[in-house]
Amino acid sequence: MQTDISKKHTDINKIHMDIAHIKFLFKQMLRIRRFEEKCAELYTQEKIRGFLHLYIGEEAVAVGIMQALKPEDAVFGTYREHGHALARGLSMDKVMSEMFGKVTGSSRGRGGSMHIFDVEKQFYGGNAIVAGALPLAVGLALANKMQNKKNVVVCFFGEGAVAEGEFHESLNLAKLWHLPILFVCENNGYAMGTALAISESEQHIFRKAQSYGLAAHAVDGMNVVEVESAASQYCNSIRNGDGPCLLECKTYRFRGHSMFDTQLYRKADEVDEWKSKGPIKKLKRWLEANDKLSADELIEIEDEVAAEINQAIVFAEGSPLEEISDLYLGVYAEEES
Amino acid sequence: MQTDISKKHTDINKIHMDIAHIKFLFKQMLRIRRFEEKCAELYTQEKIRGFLHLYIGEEAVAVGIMQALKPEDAVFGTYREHGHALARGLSMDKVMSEMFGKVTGSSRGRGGSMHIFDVEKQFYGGNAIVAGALPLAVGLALANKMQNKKNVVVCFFGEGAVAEGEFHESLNLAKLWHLPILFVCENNGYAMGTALAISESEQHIFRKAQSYGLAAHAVDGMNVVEVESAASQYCNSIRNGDGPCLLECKTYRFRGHSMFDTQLYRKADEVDEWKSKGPIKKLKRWLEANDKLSADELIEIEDEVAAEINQAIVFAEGSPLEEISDLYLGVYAEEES
Amino acid sequence: MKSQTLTYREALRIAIEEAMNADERVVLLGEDVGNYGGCYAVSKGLSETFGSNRIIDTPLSESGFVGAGIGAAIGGMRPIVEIMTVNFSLLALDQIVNNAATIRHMSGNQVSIPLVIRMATGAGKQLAAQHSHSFENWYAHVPGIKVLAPATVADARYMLGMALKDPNPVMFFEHVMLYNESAAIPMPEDCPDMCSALVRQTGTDISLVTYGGSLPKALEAARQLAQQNVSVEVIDLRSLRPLDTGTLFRSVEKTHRLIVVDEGWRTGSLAGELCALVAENCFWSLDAPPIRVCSEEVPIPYPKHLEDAVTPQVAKIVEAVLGLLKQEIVS
Amino acid sequence: MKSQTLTYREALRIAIEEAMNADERVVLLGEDVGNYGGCYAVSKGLSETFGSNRIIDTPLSESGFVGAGIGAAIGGMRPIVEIMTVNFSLLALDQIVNNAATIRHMSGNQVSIPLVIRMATGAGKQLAAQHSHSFENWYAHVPGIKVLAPATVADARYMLGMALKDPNPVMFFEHVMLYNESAAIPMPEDCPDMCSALVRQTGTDISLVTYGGSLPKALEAARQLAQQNVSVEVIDLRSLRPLDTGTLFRSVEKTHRLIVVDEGWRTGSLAGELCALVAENCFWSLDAPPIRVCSEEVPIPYPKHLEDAVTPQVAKIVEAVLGLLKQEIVS
Ligand SMILES: Cc1ncc(C[n+]2csc(CCOP(=O)(O)OP(=O)(O)O)c2C)c(N)n1
Ligand SMILES: Cc1ncc(C[n+]2csc(CCOP(=O)(O)OP(=O)(O)O)c2C)c(N)n1
Ligand SMILES: [Mg+2]
Ligand SMILES: [Mg+2]
Repeated sequence: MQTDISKKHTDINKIHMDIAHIKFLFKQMLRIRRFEEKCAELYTQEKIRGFLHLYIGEEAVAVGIMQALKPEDAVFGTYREHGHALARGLSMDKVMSEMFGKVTGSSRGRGGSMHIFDVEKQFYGGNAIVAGALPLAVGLALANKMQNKKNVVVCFFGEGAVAEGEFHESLNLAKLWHLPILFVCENNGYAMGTALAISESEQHIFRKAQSYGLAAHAVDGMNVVEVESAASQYCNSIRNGDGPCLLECKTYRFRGHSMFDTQLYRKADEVDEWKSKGPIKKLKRWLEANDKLSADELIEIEDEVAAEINQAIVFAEGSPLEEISDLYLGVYAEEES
Repeated sequence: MQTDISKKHTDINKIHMDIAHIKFLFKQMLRIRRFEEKCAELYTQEKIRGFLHLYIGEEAVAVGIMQALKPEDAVFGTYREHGHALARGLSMDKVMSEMFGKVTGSSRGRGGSMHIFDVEKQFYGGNAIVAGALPLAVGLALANKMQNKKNVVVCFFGEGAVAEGEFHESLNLAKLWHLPILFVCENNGYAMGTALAISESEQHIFRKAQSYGLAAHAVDGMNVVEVESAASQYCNSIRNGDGPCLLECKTYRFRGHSMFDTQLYRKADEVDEWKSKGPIKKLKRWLEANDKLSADELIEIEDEVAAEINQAIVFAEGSPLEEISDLYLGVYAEEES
Repeated sequence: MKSQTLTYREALRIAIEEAMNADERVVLLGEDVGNYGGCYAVSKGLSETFGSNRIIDTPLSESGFVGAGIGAAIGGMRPIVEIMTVNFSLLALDQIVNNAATIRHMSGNQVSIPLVIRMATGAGKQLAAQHSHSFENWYAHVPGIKVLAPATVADARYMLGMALKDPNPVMFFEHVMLYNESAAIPMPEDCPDMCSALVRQTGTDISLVTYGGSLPKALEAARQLAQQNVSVEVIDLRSLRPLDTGTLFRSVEKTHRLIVVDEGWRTGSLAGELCALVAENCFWSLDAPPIRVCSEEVPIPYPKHLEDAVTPQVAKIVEAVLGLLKQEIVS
Repeated sequence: MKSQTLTYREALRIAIEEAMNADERVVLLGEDVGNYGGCYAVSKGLSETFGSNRIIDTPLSESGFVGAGIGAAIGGMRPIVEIMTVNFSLLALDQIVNNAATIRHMSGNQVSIPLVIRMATGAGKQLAAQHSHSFENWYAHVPGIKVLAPATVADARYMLGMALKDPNPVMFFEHVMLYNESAAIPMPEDCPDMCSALVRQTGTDISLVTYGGSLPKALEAARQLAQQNVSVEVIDLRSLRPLDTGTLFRSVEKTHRLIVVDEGWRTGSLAGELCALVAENCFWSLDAPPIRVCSEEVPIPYPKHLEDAVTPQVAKIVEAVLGLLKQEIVS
């Protein structure tokens, strides 16, 4: 039997959670936020190049989901995956260095912003083909099942990815094969400039998932506690052998799709409205209102985050580029497996 | 508003239909049946080569659907499309000649059994990539809509095709763009040797279609009257501008997938059970029970059908092969459009 | 009418605009061509002019909307389908190969598919291994489609219109490094037929053949070599299918030497095809082996120094030319 | 152990069986590999032996299940993925190119993808334009994967096992006209490494290079030519990526002439690549232009006489060889 958690509303004001944990969540989201604000700056300085997709506004999703995972669980991110990577516990040094294209980066600098990998952390990218990681995640879940591993695979993707055939094929396979996988749809309302109403005839993504027989529902993706709670319940259900689930997280990106976006497709009002519901702002307000976060503490957290970011920049700046003579390293494996 | 016809059961005993029309339906199904029985023979004689997918058992679907169409409506078939082609009104001579690979065939003999085309009849193949025709049909419906043509596009496909990404992408586009298209799923329970339970987590295909917002329901695909009735209502609704629909026709193929199939994946009992529900047998029984078909009449119909088939074979046998010097004809169009 | 200076991007936009004004059957469809203005901003502003019925934003479903474009062409429209980049076109390749390229012939010449599929291609913007490749050679392999690679602003301005008038499916490749190039536009009558190669610079010592994003590099290499008294003939293929072998062979028969520059991976590259064609047809005219400057055979990496190391560069082309001239003297 | 006579099909089945017995991580997945027994009956009976957990019938979803195979390889399995034919592999090409071939390098050499993707290829069974093509050349273009084309029963028997031991993604092409071929099987130690080309017949007048389904035709042509006192060296590439250029070049340096037989369409064929490689590297050894016998550039038609007219045939090969020898004399 699949656990139906769609009815249990997890209100930030009602949930009983350890305050230390909530502060931890707050700090994780802040790390991502400040890191990316800095990335935007570094992009204009041309330290970071290529495509840079910021996660700003969506931090509650990655941070909430990752709380439900164990180290041996696997994660597949999108090209908007700095948040996934940092929340998953990749070192900020390596992530920053990757964006600088340095050999100390998580993918030797070869992948850049869109292809952050860290197999030690079971973090499988960073995939820049929209919906391209879904079949991979299904396959990894299949391997886990075949090897009787109790691990969960989590696969992130945007609501835009839902229109791709790979979404359809992957959900069907996952359900047919009863796989231990959690699909996480980051529904931020737009695929580049394409609003959900233009990309999906059924705009409730969780309903689409239900049509494959998956347990699925939608949560407020701006509420980190709600995301964590839903993800935990789904992960438990998956570990119990109840098969695949999909969690739709309703969220919003505050910045453009990438650094090139002029955002003609949406109104400033709409952006402002969502900003007022920002996941960090919201949690901060709640902590403050409940006297759980003093001004000093906030400064301390901000300082710690700033220090970590500065350190990451120093690390990245100081790191060497990959030698051109190593260009062919890893096109093929060197020995037999 | 979409017409909901899913509730109206069309019982062969209750429907008021012109007896002449019902006999016409009977004869159409018989033409397909006898034609294909002969094809099987011709295949063992090596007059017909390549893949030959017989429609035997499924005749009610093609015949029922085609009744709802006007000459200007368009049809996309599968690689199991002899039935679609004949029911659509292609000349049997041309179809047979195509299977013989002769230049008088509907596709100059180049396509064979899987690629019967006749643009005059608005018959667009014969597509041997499973689900490959769905996007084409959507595009043709888009063209019709853009040109304010009131025509319907019908696209046939098997239940196996539903698992392909193209099904998903096509249904979504059709609904988003509110296109005048009827999707017809010929659910014969198997995709080659793969039973529906192995290929779809949601085994009601019409429910899958509903999850895109299409009007959809299932009918007994062994009952030609029920198929015709459902198709007519959907086509009316489509012509009224009510958008795309899907009709799931539950049917069965009495023969193997192709001539190579050893059918290890299903029991003889199951085949026999379905045969007892055969669309031709059923209609014949009804006609006889109601004294609408005399023994003489039946002989006459059989004779007419046999004569048509013999004539088609004579035509095909007597036709020349395409000249090798014409091999390059039609790789490209010759002039500007 | 005075000659205008345009960017490659603007030239494409004007060409689309012109075609849409001239023919109601022309529509543009693809991801983000409307509200967003096109991922490389080619169609910016067009949805205001033509409305969302003719500038159609599609969901992310490459196979679906490319197939729909093919179907719309069958139904009498003249669609321009934009795929954001050639990398994503792999998702639509079945529709292009098995339907667009095939149906006319397979149906016995009954079905017409007048369609243009445009897409960006190539490296240079540090977009890494899933966004930087060149698969023009794959399309050039397929009978039933035509394949164009406009390398100049003038060709961007006029070849799209020609492609739209062609009754066949035409693949149209726009190299990402060209969009910001600008140049004065000639009169339409000065733009030759879309399927002819053009000698962009005449020379006598060697034929340097290329297309698309590598043309500026080839021309720069030729300029540098001229300073060393090497006279390079630069040929821009423009059409990758059909190939204008006449122009190619005439040049090689004059210069007796061939180097092909091609951003695709070397093995199985279009450059290989050209070398093979020349070896097959101009063998007795050649004074040296036909060679090629291609991309290194690795997934294209993100950092600038590695991306540059992978793709053909002016210095590599110059070196290859000088090496080839030397090799001949040695032998 | 006595040497066994097997069909190509049986050889593949035994190879799969052997691998599955030896290594629990090996599974077979694809459309109709289980209950149906495989569309070309290669896996017939295996689901009885190994059960549906290891012989996995997938729904029709090439991109999905090929991607799942890649993911399973990442997760520690050793999957064999069967795609019914290369024609349908286009639907999975994005997964193969952008994931299987790319992720190891792009991730900085962290991720291993030990995977074999098998599929049927080629014409000869009158299956018409959507079921008869050869796209091996496309796969041979892509760094990060290996590409094999076993042309003999012995290679079918042993190369699959080698492919499974390789830590890289390996594409494995089985020509449809080979499945019923039968031959005695040598000892495993007599089957050379999967990436070496083999001289199937030595000769001195000309190198005839081919692979897969065209090998029997090349050997037959060589036999007929021997009767006319033409000594043909026949090389079977076996591996299309990497290419064993050493064997190729040595042969051409001996015979001074090259003809490549390849069932792909001529323009952009693998044959073109081989001619280009030889022209580039053995130019001074060649006594005649390197030429190719390929398929006509049309979607492959259904009728036998046209299918035969399109694809390489023994007579065409013989004619090409004689023509080339004559051309040299004339010049
Ligand atoms: C197959 C494919 N098509 C198109 C693109 C270009 N592209 C990159 S991101 C994107 C929008 C994706 O939207 P969504 O899935 O909602 O994710 P979001 O960016 O909103 O996080 C598009 C169209 C791509 N990378 N891959
Ligand atoms: C993309 C693709 N994959 C696989 C095949 C091989 N194939 C041909 S028909 C078929 C089964 C299709 O089943 P279904 O859609 O139910 O139609 P049916 O044959 O039952 O009428 C398969 C797997 C194909 N032609 N195209
Ligand atoms: Mg989105
Ligand atoms: Mg079926």
